[in-house]
Amino acid sequence: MNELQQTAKDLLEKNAVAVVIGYGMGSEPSLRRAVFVRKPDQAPQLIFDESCRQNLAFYVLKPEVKALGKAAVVARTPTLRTLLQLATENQITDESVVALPVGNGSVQPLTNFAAIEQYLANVPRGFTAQEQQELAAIKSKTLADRWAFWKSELSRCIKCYACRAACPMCYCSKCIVEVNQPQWVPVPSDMLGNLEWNVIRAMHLAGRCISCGSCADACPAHIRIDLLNQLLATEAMQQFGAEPGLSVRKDYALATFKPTDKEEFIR
Amino acid sequence: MKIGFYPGCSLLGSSREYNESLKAIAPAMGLEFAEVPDWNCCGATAAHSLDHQLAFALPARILALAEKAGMEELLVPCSACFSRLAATRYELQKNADLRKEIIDIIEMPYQGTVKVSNALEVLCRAAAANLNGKITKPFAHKVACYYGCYLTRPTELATCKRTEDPQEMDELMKVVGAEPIDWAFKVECCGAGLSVSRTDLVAGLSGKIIKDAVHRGAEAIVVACPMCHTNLDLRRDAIEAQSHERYSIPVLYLSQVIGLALGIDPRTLGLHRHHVPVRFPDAAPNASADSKKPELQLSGKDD
Amino acid sequence: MAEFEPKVVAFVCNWCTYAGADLTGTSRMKYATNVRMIRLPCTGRIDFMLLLQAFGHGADGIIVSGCHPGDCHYSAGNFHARRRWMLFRELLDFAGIDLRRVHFSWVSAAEGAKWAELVNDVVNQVRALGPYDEFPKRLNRQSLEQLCSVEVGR
Amino acid sequence: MPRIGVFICHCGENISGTVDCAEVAKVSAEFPGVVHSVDYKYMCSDPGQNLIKNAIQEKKLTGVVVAACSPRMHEPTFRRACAEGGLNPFLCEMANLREHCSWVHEKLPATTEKAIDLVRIMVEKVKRNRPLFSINVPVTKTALVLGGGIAGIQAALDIANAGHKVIMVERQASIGGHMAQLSETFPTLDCSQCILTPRMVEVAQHPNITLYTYAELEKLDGFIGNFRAVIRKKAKSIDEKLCTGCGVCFQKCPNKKILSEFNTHLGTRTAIYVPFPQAVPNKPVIDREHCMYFQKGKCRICEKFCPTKAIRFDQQDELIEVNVGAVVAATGYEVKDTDFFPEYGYGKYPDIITGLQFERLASASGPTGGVIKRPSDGRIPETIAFIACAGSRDPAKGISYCSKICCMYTAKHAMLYKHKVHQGKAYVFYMDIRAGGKMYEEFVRRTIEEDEVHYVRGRVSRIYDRDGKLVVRGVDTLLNAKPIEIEADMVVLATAMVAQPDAEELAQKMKVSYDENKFLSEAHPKLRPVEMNTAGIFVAGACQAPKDIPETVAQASAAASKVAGLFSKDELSREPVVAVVSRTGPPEFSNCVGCFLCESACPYQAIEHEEIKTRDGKLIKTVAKINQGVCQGCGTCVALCRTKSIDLQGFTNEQIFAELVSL
Repeated sequence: MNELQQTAKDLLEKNAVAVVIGYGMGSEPSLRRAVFVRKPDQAPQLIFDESCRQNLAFYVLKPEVKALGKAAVVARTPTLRTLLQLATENQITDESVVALPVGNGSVQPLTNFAAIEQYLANVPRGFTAQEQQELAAIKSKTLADRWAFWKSELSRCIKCYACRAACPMCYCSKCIVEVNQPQWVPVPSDMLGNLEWNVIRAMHLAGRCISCGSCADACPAHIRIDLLNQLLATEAMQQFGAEPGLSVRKDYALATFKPTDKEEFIR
Repeated sequence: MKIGFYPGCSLLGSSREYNESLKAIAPAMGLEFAEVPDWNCCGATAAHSLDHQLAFALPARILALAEKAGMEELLVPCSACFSRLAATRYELQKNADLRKEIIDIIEMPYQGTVKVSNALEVLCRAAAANLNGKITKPFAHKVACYYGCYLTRPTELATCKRTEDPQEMDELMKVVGAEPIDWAFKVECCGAGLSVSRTDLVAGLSGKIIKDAVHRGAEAIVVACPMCHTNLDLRRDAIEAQSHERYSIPVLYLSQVIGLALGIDPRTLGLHRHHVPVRFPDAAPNASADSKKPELQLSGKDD
Repeated sequence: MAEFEPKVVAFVCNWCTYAGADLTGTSRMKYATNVRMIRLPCTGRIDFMLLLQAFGHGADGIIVSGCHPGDCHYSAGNFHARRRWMLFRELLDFAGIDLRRVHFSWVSAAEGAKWAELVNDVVNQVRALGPYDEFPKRLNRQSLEQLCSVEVGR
Repeated sequence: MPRIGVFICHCGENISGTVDCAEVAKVSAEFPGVVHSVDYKYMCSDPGQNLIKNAIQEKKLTGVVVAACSPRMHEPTFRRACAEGGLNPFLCEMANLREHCSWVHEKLPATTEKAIDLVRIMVEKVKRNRPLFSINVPVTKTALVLGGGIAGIQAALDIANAGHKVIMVERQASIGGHMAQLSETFPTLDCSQCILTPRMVEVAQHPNITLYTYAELEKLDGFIGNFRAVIRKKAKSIDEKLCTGCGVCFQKCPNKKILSEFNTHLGTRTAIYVPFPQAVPNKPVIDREHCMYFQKGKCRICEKFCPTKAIRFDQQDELIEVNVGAVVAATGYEVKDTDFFPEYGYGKYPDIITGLQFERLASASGPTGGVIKRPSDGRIPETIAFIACAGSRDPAKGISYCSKICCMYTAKHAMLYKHKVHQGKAYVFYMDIRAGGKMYEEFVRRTIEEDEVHYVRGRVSRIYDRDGKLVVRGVDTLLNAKPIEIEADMVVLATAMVAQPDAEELAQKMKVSYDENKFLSEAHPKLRPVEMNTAGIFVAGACQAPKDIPETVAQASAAASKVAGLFSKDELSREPVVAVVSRTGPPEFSNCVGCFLCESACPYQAIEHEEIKTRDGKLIKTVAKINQGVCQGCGTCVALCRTKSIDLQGFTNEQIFAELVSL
């Protein structure tokens, strides 16, 4: 048994948690899926490798999972940040979730927010060179090319809302797409509706998105919608210093302001 | 620690002893200097009052050369040079348009990655790390630490914390056994670049500084700037003529004081080059006969 | 064919820009007729989605205007709005939406002349850009009327 | 089905001059839902308004659009007409055909087209209007006055004299504030205490005023008319009812060397003390930090000698909860200490003092009995230098504003010094002399001309000691910018007036805004100078910005009259243009997910937490709730809310969508 499995087993044996949410083998060797380990002897189901990309944090909010009791969640860095961001948004309370950090050496359970904050303080952050390049590549296109690019991308959107379902920050019980008085986003999947949906999604996540990439991973049409989030995350960081999910401090960039915010675009 | 080194003109000329003493104490302080290759004039003190672009381009070229040589930090002992280099780095960091303009002029890549440090901060840091137990001859004298202008102004570039009453040099002097006095002229103007053109003004300004130090019982004035040294040391005759008083107080570079405390030979520290004779170390038992000679020499630039 | 006349929608706050536009009127300054104003209490009230809705309903250009920083009737609504606009503009630009069709401005209750200038300038710019056909449209009143007339014609 | 009436106004020829009003009325009649459409010469006239009233009744209108002038002009008129006609006034909207159409366009078909569009937009909006009702909130007719300086005293007395209850909270052991410390006041030189102390006594004796000294505001909740304040009464360690103020205790107290705050550390006091002889209330408190009994466990001398046995060593802080309808913040200011000035020795020279310290030296009741003496050796200074703008107007020191009172009090100080030390020399270094005020300029001229004070226009760069003198080095910019040096025996710095050190904390407690200098911000710099952006909270005196006594008193009276105005009605009525959080049926009960990101965006802190519970009290969820008494209706939260759970009455998302669809 590896350290992760052992830690999970210990937690379950000690009744410190009722369920460990982690990654297990999927239906094909290359696939991974979420597993919910509730008995110590099931701990060997837990695996962690490069293919385990899903952000498991959003299971923590599900009523079905909550009903099981206190949960431990196998957490990559984005998942840890998600937990803190959820905390700032009053969605989870301190010491209600145990995080099992993976991918950076030892799996030492983080039982409260302070521990997660401390852990994250030592983890490198920011976008990788490849991510920055992808963003720059689109930015360097002409206006018409950008429009054409997104038009062709978004025309493939079938409005399945898998992106929403995969996103741990999309926890609203009634999403804006379901608000019909007035109808904010048209129901059918047409270009305007697809554009509006993706603009709304990006704007609603601006300053909150911790860039885990789960939305793009979930998209069956393989649309790079994560780039929209990444753009706004970069802008929010550069313009407002927003780095969501690093502490439980309430500092949502769009609910505050500086009188000196830049405004050269306003005349 | 290996650190970039920009001597500038004065450390090769009028204040050779600053250069010599820094190099002399470097091994004990755990410092190793690498001179910026192909360096040029920093532009002080004329460029920034005459030509805005030139004033930034000259230091920018030095910084670009240091960058190219892979340096992370650059020690600039002369305060005037320090001010020009630090100011350039600051302005180019702040102003992207200016940076572009200057890069076009110097035709070299410039990132602004090299930290510009003055001797006081580097020596303070090195002393804290390396001087422990090495002081063999504590410099047990009352000293007036004279910071001058460039180490404390402008506030954006100041490396000293209490800019009107800095303490860093005082603390360093305590480390080498000296007793810094509390006095009023730590950061007053010495007359600086007017040394040649208006010696009369310099005599007045520097005279006040010396007078206050002497009146409060200082036995030596400690400086970190060639310009200050020139005005307080070399212009002593003019000062005395104007104030109708005679002052025998010597003016030492802080590196020289550290050197003496480390037991380094005064000649190696360039003490014989001063205009005002330096009577340190005073008849200490193991002082060499040699070290007494220099005080008889006047600005001996004979080697 | 007559010259293209753009449709410009202006989202304005009640206390500064709406009042500023009132002053344009009382001063009898003239400007282009192409603008239709949506009056809101504060720029802070302006949901970014309303801008896309305007494009979707046939606007060729948009003006968003409120109180100068520090003048907000609600002390800080415009500061909050400004932050949202900053990100929203970046997103629109990234998505390839022409920012020359979306104009942000501060027009105070005393700036009647500025309002007239702003409207004229935006209308001229948008007129030069031509109709925003690129942007997909909803079925709206006009398209419905067209559809109806076609059916009647049949 | 909606039944909308449209009324097109000609406004004489103001509208009909360029807009074809009849055509607008004709086209409007065809809009879906419009059952009545007419045009008329003057809609705002009585016959015009009657057209509306009659149509409401005859055509059973469910909404009205008046297409006339700006709603900023006549919306109240037409809404009132609708109400008189039996229609909820908020079912009336105006299309602005005059300021936004006829006056700004030429007589062209496009102008009439625009007018038709403007009407259509409003028809679509008004169809989605809901009847709204003014929000009425009861008013608790008690005012809370924070601070017992001249600002608080004036405000409290004015409110109390208008017949309303006042609760005054002062953190020191006595009211009086800084004004009680002053010697004489400019420009009349009347004794500060002589004019102030009668007012202090009046406060203490006023039947409508409850005074809590040695007390601070702990917490403030609620909204205009309905605040709930918690006041912390710090333990005075005496029973105020028993204490007669005889003073035996502080005569006997053995710890006599404590620096007196009232005397700006130039005199001493005992551990059990009254701050000054004329204190109100004139009853001592024990300063526990310096009391030997509290520090070392032994002494109790005051207890032994107290004739009425009023000493209570075991007294605890007491929290009092009060309901008030309005709050007046009059918490005053502080002055920068001399150690703020590195160039003047970081406070190391005892003979460099602040203006406030000079006041104590000059005061007949001060530590020197009104004789100007050097704190260091008690010598009378032969040369004295005053430095105006010490810190003020100096962005490098972080204080870019003018402290406003220094020019005048520096002139007064120099004059007082010359009156007391005739042969002495006084210098005043200044940047500009700002003597705007009744008899102010004349006062300064008198100082310069009759009392021969040397005014030097220039800054002082450094002060240092030389042979027992303070060398003041500066520049005289009027003498060809020559550097000058003065050997002074004493230097008085007119140090900057700054906000109280805990001003920020207080502002946050009251949820009001403050500026970069931590001064409380008024709601509008010109038109609402005594109100704060949180309704029901008013401001008076130097906690808002530096000001002198006359201005402070004027502002305090203004704040008091605002409070009296507020208290003149039993209920407050306000426009129902406020945000609301929607509620839905089970199981969600509300679309709000309780992220509370809107909370910090609200400029008024109107967003509260509401717990939705089952019948047996189990918490289902916590959602946002808008306090309608506090909300001003800006709608910032509405735009921010991701689930659109918040909407703004009068400007709902549905209404605005309808406006856009009708474009």
